Amino acid sequence: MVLEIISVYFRRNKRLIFHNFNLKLAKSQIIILIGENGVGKSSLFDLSVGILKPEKGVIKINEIPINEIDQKKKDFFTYLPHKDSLKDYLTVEENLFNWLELIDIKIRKEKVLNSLKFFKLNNLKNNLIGNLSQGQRKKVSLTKLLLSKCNLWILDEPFNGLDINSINKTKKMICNHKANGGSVLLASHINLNIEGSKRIFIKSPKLKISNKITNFDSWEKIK
Amino acid sequence: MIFNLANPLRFQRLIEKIEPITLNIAIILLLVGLFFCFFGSPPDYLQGETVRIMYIHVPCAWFSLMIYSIIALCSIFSIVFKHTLADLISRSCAPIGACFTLATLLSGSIWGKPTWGTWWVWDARLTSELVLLVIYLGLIIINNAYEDKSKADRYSSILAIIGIINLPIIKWSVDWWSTLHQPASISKFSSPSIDPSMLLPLFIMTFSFFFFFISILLVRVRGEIIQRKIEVIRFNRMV
Amino acid sequence: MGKNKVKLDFFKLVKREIRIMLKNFSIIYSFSTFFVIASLIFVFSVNDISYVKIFYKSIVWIVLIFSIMLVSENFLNDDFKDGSLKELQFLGFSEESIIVSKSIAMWVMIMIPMLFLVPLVFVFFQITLHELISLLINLFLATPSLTLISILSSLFSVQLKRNKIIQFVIILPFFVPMIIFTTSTGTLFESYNLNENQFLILIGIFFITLPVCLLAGKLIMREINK
Amino acid sequence: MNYFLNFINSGDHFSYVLSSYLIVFFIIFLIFILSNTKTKKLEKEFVNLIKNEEKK
Repeated sequence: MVLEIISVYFRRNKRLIFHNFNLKLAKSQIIILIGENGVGKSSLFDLSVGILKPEKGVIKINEIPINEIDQKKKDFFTYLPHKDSLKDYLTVEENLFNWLELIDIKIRKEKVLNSLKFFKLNNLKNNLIGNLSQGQRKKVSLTKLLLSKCNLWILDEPFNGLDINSINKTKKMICNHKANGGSVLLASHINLNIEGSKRIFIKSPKLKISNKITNFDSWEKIK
Repeated sequence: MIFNLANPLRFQRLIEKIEPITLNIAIILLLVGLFFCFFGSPPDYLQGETVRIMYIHVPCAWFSLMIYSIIALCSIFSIVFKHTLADLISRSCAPIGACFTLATLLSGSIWGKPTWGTWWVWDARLTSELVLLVIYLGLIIINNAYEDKSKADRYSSILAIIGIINLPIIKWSVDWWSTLHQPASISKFSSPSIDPSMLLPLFIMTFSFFFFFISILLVRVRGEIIQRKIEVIRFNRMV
Repeated sequence: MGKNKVKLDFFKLVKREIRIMLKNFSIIYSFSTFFVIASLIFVFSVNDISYVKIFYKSIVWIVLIFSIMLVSENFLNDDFKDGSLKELQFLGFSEESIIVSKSIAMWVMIMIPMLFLVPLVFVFFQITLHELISLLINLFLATPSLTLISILSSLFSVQLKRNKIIQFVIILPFFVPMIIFTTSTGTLFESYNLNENQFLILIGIFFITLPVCLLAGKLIMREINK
Repeated sequence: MNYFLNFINSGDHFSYVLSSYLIVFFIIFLIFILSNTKTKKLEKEFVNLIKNEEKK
């Protein structure tokens, strides 16, 4: 199993988000999480990446619990969160090289330029990120996937703001990654389909606060 | 035992029993103490009649430190064990502590006018006490700044832990820097350098202030618990 | 092996911070301009230059503190807004190394313009060369703790949507000891002759603030994403 | 009683001592009353909420 989420219990802002949540992502598998806004998709990603800690339950990546990976996290997964962490006052190229240095990958410049061609960004490589449109920014951050060597991709709303042509390209990229033995976990609030993928619909648990409050820290009762 | 009391509802029931008792004790002690302050104690041979300010100034100063240490302890507790009651207590302690610190500063400055000749001196103890007041204000501000209550509690407890540095500075500033402020007279319990007839009103006033503090704290904690209950009900309605 | 990796990570972070900071040159520019203008305002408001000569240290330090606070707010907010603070965390960099690298970058960013600005102070305030050197050493020793504290203060307020002034209110009391010992005007603690061991005290303050800021910063950084 | 008479006749000192006592007690009673009113208000709100719940 590449990613395993076992009976996770998690609350955010006093709201129960996951109750006994399980998910298994095998090698060369694509899982699409579909749910309404605020159902906890981003929280799930933050949990599986180790930024948030669940109150109960275990999260394992490559059979290793996430809190034991610590320093080597960058070798295990590539995570593209909702905020793209691109600096406005740096050019496209500089942003990518900064990122590559952070994750310890040394690649020749030509290869980076080549990968920029995938989304036809090579004309924009010396533009500042702040001058790009929302869709172009998204494309730049998706280009990171082409450069990464990790097996596991975790993508938060990768198709937001993209045109149809680029969506198809991205889908193709994800399928290629799957064919090469990689696994992808991605979230979407619209019902989309990628061939050969498994779709999971998440709903927030129906909960009501128990009338007899004993401690304010544990006040939910599951219906 | 602490974890037994930690249940806020059980604590609330306890509060409702204790609260009137503490208030009554505080008022009785206050009256007795005031009698001793004005009728039962002689003027000091150095400071004259102004020594009577000491009977309220010193307890206020002690409590300004004690309340801060309570906040700091609760903060450590809430960070380590994530405890609701500790958050409630430290949240409701902060304004009381600020009031005691303000009372200390004002009464001290009134005492300073006839004794030192000025309202204010920039010596180590006064400065650090003023810093304590500012830290209290910071805690109150943080508690009210965040919309999310649990986040505010976490941040204010972190700030309280940083502020612990100030406590030893206040306590021993008179020993480290030989300043204008007199050193503690009652530090050594075996032979305090103070006359018993003056010690008696001081202690009575201290206990009276202590019970006052407890009763105010209990009222505030009760209010906080009720507020959380209201939040629960509102939340329930939303779902 | 593991330790070596941590060290490498740390230098990588510092390099990244400094590279980003050098690209964002407008911060340095506005910082130095603010410094010059604010100290000029002091000079104009005093009128008699002989007073400025006495209070030059206080003026420099007060202006410096406010300019540092203005810069630090900028420094972390950008990172929080575009998500790179979160990125650094999930890539496995420890919270301590993030804070220290940020404050080192900020320190460099302050010290480089300071080297050019302090001679300006020398000309404006008409101080002696000896005083100038002692002021420089003073700045050199005290700014690390200043940057650490101001990074901490901006961590406190990074999530506030309104009312950013809180950051200044809650953290200014912690600048009090720093100001007392850096300026050491001699009126506060008369019985102590601070000029001799003033530098030692500044170093001591740094070694107190470092662990406290790291601990508190770690706690806050863990809280930010919740 | 002697002490008290002396104290009243001490002129300047009398006003200093009295004003400091008044200020300190004023501050403490202020926080006491403020907390009480706040709690009472919350209690009223709570009772109202409970009543509304029962109506439903």
